Amino acid sequence: MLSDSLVELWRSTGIYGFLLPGGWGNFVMIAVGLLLLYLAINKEFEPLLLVPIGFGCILSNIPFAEIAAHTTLTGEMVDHAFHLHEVSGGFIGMFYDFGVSSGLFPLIIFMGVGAMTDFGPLLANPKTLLLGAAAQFGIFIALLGTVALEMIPGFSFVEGGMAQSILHVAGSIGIIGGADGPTAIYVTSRLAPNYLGAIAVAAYSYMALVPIIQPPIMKALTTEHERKIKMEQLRHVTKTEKIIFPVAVLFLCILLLPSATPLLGALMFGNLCKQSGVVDRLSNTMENALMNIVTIMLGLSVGSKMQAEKFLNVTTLGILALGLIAFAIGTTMGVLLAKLMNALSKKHPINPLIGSAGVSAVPMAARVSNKVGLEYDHENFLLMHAMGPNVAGVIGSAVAAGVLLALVPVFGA
Amino acid sequence: MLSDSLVELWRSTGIYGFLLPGGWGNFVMIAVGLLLLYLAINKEFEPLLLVPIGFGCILSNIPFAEIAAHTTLTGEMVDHAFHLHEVSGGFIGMFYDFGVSSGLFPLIIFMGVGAMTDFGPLLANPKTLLLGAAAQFGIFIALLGTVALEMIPGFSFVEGGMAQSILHVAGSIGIIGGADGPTAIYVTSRLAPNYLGAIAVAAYSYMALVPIIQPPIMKALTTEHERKIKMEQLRHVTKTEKIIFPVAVLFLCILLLPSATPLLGALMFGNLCKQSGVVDRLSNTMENALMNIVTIMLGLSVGSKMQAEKFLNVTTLGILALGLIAFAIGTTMGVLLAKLMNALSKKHPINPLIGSAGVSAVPMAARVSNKVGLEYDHENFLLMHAMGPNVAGVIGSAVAAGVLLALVPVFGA
Amino acid sequence: MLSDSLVELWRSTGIYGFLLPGGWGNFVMIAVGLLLLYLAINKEFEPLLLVPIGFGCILSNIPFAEIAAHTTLTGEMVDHAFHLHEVSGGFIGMFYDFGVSSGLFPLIIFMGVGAMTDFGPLLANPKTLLLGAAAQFGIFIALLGTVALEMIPGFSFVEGGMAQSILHVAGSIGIIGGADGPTAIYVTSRLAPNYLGAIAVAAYSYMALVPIIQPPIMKALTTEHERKIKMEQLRHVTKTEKIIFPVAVLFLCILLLPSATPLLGALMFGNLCKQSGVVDRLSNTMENALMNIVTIMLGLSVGSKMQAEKFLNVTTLGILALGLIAFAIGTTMGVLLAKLMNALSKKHPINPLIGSAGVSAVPMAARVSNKVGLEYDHENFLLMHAMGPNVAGVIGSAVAAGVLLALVPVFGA
Amino acid sequence: MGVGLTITVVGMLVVFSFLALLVVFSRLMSVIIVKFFPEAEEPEKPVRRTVGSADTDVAVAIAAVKAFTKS
Amino acid sequence: MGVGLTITVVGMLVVFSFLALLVVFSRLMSVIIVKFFPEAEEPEKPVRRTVGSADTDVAVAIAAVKAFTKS
Amino acid sequence: MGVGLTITVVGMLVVFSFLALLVVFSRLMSVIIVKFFPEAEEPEKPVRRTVGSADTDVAVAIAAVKAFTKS
Ligand code: NA
Ligand code: NA
Ligand code: NA
Repeated sequence: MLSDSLVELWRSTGIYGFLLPGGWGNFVMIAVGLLLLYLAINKEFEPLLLVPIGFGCILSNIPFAEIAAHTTLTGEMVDHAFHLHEVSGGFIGMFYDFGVSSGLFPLIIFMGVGAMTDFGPLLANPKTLLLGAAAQFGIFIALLGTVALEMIPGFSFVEGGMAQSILHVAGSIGIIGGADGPTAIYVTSRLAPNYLGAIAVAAYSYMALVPIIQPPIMKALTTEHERKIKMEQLRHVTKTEKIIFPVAVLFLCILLLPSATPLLGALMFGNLCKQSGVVDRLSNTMENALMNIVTIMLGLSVGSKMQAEKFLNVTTLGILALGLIAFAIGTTMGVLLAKLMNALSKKHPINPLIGSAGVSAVPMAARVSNKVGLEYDHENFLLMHAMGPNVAGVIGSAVAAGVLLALVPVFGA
Repeated sequence: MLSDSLVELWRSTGIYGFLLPGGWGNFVMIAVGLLLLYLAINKEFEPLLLVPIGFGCILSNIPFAEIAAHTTLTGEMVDHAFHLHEVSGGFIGMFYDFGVSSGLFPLIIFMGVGAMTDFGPLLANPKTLLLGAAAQFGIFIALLGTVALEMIPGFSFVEGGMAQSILHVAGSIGIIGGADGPTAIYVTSRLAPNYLGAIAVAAYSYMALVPIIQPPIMKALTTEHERKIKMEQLRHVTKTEKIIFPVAVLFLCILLLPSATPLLGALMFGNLCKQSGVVDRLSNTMENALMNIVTIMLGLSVGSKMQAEKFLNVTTLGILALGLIAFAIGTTMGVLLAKLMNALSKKHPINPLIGSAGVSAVPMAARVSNKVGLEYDHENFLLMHAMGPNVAGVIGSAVAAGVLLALVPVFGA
Repeated sequence: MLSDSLVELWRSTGIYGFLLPGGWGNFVMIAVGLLLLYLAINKEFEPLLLVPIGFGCILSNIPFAEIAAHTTLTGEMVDHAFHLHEVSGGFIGMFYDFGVSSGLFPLIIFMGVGAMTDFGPLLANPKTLLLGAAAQFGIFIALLGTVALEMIPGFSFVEGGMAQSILHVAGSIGIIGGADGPTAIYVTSRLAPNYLGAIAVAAYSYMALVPIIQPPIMKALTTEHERKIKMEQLRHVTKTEKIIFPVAVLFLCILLLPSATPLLGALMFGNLCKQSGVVDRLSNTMENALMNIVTIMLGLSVGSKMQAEKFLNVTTLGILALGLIAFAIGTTMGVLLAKLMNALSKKHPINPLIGSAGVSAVPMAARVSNKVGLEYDHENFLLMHAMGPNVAGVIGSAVAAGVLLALVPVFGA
Repeated sequence: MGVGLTITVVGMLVVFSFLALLVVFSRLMSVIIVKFFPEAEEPEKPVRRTVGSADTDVAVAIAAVKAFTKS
Repeated sequence: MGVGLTITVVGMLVVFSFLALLVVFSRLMSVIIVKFFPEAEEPEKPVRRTVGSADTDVAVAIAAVKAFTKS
Repeated sequence: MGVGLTITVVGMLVVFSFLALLVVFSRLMSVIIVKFFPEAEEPEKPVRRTVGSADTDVAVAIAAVKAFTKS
């Protein structure tokens, strides 16, 4: 009896679990989770996301604990009514089911982002919107890269039911180049949920690495003279403009691209609440309590998708490579378009260093523009100028996401 | 291929959607949503509710975006267990399903309202409770009016499966006269959910319009002498009374009207938490973070019920008219009862201007009483006196709601 | 018609309901709920939990109101998709279904507890961990006691489908001795949900009574000399140690006892967020807004399990008796082990009064150690020394819970 | 229409009875409490506050005040 | 690969058109607003604040400041 | 009863082993950290704060303090 009990207990230990076939994978993933925690805590790489993601990865790879198990509803089906008796499942699995697979969490985060965003610098210099457009090239280049990789024999993103079509994966990988976490999670959870872990980790990692990835590209593409361009001081933007702008963006989106309206709608709802000034209770809650709660649950959920069998795979390397390419190309195109705009029009010159901020990665990319600028002229503060393309990048990647959500399900059917 | 793609994209634009049969209705509703935003932001009409409702209305009427789509649970049914794989639906549709159709959100708001309410002025002068009762007449007159309107040939609230019976609609429209948002939403979501959009909008609009609707009625029914009546200073109310009162109200409600206990129970739970002083952590959260989160989601959900086919209808005009009548009659009866009480008992005179505060619409109606009073005697501050009938009106309309929820399903079966 | 209506209304009153067969039970339970409110508000017995539990008990025993009714999902099942039309049920019943039966709420509370806990005193003097182990004896003695009680003819915890096996009840009753609310609720909701009301009430009541239960035992087992033992000042603990400790505990748990990882994982996630210092936004939210929201809903849910037919039963007396025994034995073993440790090693003496803090009941039990210590030497502050075994007790009872969750379902099958 | 009238009559009857009973009860309760459980003349307990940062903010601010004003 | 290219072309087209339209619109809006609805030279309204304890905190602190500094 | 005893014995065994292992581990960890990663004598980093209004409150209050006390 006692020995039965001990045997039973032994068979429920993690050590026993790791020694089962495939158990080593869980062990490795737990180490990866630890690595994320290390980077988040010691290196301060996007800690708000990587701490929950890393911890979620560890918890979800514990043998027998089933913390990432899907929800089960137990009850009686009578006619058209399901009388619920019990809800069960792993706690992170439930967060995932109701918050991520449903698309709720990234949208709620977007409300909070909206409530924190000031479109003032963009409105003071609207042409910087185009820099936010250029930087989205990275998304589509990575999409093409994914399709190309899939042609390599023996390497496949879709085999084994991992995705509905290569386009579904390609769109999701591409969106890493959007450099916007909630957008990446929203699109991937819709198109290729099996890749959610790898893609979210890649997106947040590269966003954390923006200060390392971007400066060499920015310097390579610009002359010292260009880097020293001083931009005109931004004009004062009235409150009315700031109130009308979010509504206007939403309207353009309604008319042209309804598939992007959940993302842009949530963003602009948060922004309107902030700018209107009449519902500060609500906008404060959106950017604080509500956003923090959702960030915790979203991070853990994303971590729970870092399952050994899906993550410990050569495709993950592919995702990391393509994501890096997407970031690099986005940065490049942003800088190049700024140079082109200067070439076309001499008045109101643009410092091309702010072009790189168009990838989004708010506010990191704008800070990088500022920092590189200061290296060459320690009185040239580019931060506010770079905030324009920076927030334009958020709109740009939401638009790109809308296109992907509209076309991929049709062509990848 | 490229042209296919562009055609595909064109067919997913909002412009294309608005041009489809019935699409104009969505366009009009988006304009209505904009109007609500304008009133909320520029005119400060109940912005905490009308900003989310207006934005929810816009988002829910976007063609193809399906933001208000109901939740779908995908999975496997095995014996009595439903193994969930995925949750899908529009994000506002999910808020509606889990928060409004379930009745949760209005009840949580009521907790917060309870945590913000001080029944002190009511306890100092309990007979003002009767003013809160008189003002509920509006509810039942509007109910009768709805039943009468239904008899007009060609005009119907129930046709096309819009409601279970005319009584269900009548009760829901009547409750607009309760001048209490969460009560109106709770009752309507139970009795006639198809009318939730119109009724909630009417209720909040008239609550915002209280400073315009009430003063003429108050002045017409009172003499200048009456308006100048000075009331005795309110006595100090002890903490013990404030702690026992919410429990006592709940008990009376348990004994006499269990159907009102979800509403009054939630209200008194919040109030007891506040008054007891031992769980301030909880009562602060109820009136701040929790209430704000739920207000955002509730407002968006109510907006999502402003669907073209249900709102752009002559019945909406009927609802607006009946709601206005309900408000006017509630105001009238409150003032008249105050006059009657003065006639019956000479000591402790009541200024009839506080009678109008019995409709609830906390704290707007009490402020209106105060303001009108000051017009005639700039030293006669009625605010605290009017808070008595004002909070009594909340109890009164919850009781009326209880009666409706108990009788309508029986007689309207 | 009018009389029909009045009869209908009379049949829906609480008075009528209490007079129906079995209705007196609801009435008694409402009185019990009131008693809990009285203790919470007037005597300040764990008010953060007992106010919501007491109120939940009252609301859930109101005749006809069905506030604790389970959730019902109404909709259409098409292939593998359930298209939801409506969610209904009592509002507290829904909190229970989605938050307690799912295990979510106690785990979220544990995150908050983790974010509030400082393991510093434990790290400064690790051998106090053993005191936290000794105090868990109470759990297993109460488990044995439950099995023994079941043998009394005519007395049964499992009859009438109340539990799957006596072991399921025994484990749940035993866990009262863990003196940790969320752990007790988590284990009971998994093993014997029908006893959730009685067990949670017993657990929180005894935690509130710690200042009355423990001192006599502590004094009986120690000499005056022992009570005056001065402990060495605690060394400074570095931030690095505090960051690594939660991860280390989790790892030990992963290797040895995965069934305890949901509880310890949530606890250590909260603690790591706090100690890392890089995600203060998140840890603040965990210990404030999120924890408060969940505390409200959890308390109401637990109260809803105080149903007359399940609570007004001689088994409840058994639970209360066994719970008290568990507390007393836990206290005893903690003190005795401290004495034993002193006997085995003369250097670094331990004041045995801190042994009692090993039962957890954070921070009440540590305060009791401090208070009793001061009675005998008014300069001997034991509070920080007692915090070591106190938080060790939380880990200890989570480990004990893990063992129960691993073995009971196997042996009680 | 008949049913509507019935509900109206019953409804207002219940609303008035309920609130009238509440008037009676509140009066009774106040009389009893003021007579038998008078409020001790205790110096109003400082309102308890939520655990959290707001408290410390004020503390910080007041500390700052003191620091600045001492000199 | 063909489909991928198509999506790329269409996608960048849409992104650019969308943001270019937004440039035009923003300019237009700003011109109209600045011309027809100029911001009144009002003394910047004090930012509204969440109802809650934070307000009173500041009030308390400022009251303290005044009290301390008056003397 | 037998099963109950078994669970009791196994349970206490596991609880004690687990916490005893934790004692050993904690000691080891502390020794290593204190020896190899001693805490730099850095001036304690100011505690990070939640983004939000509370910060600005204090700022406002302190600004007020300065304003009042300068004169
Ligand atoms: Na972007
Ligand atoms: Na009312
Ligand atoms: Na314990």
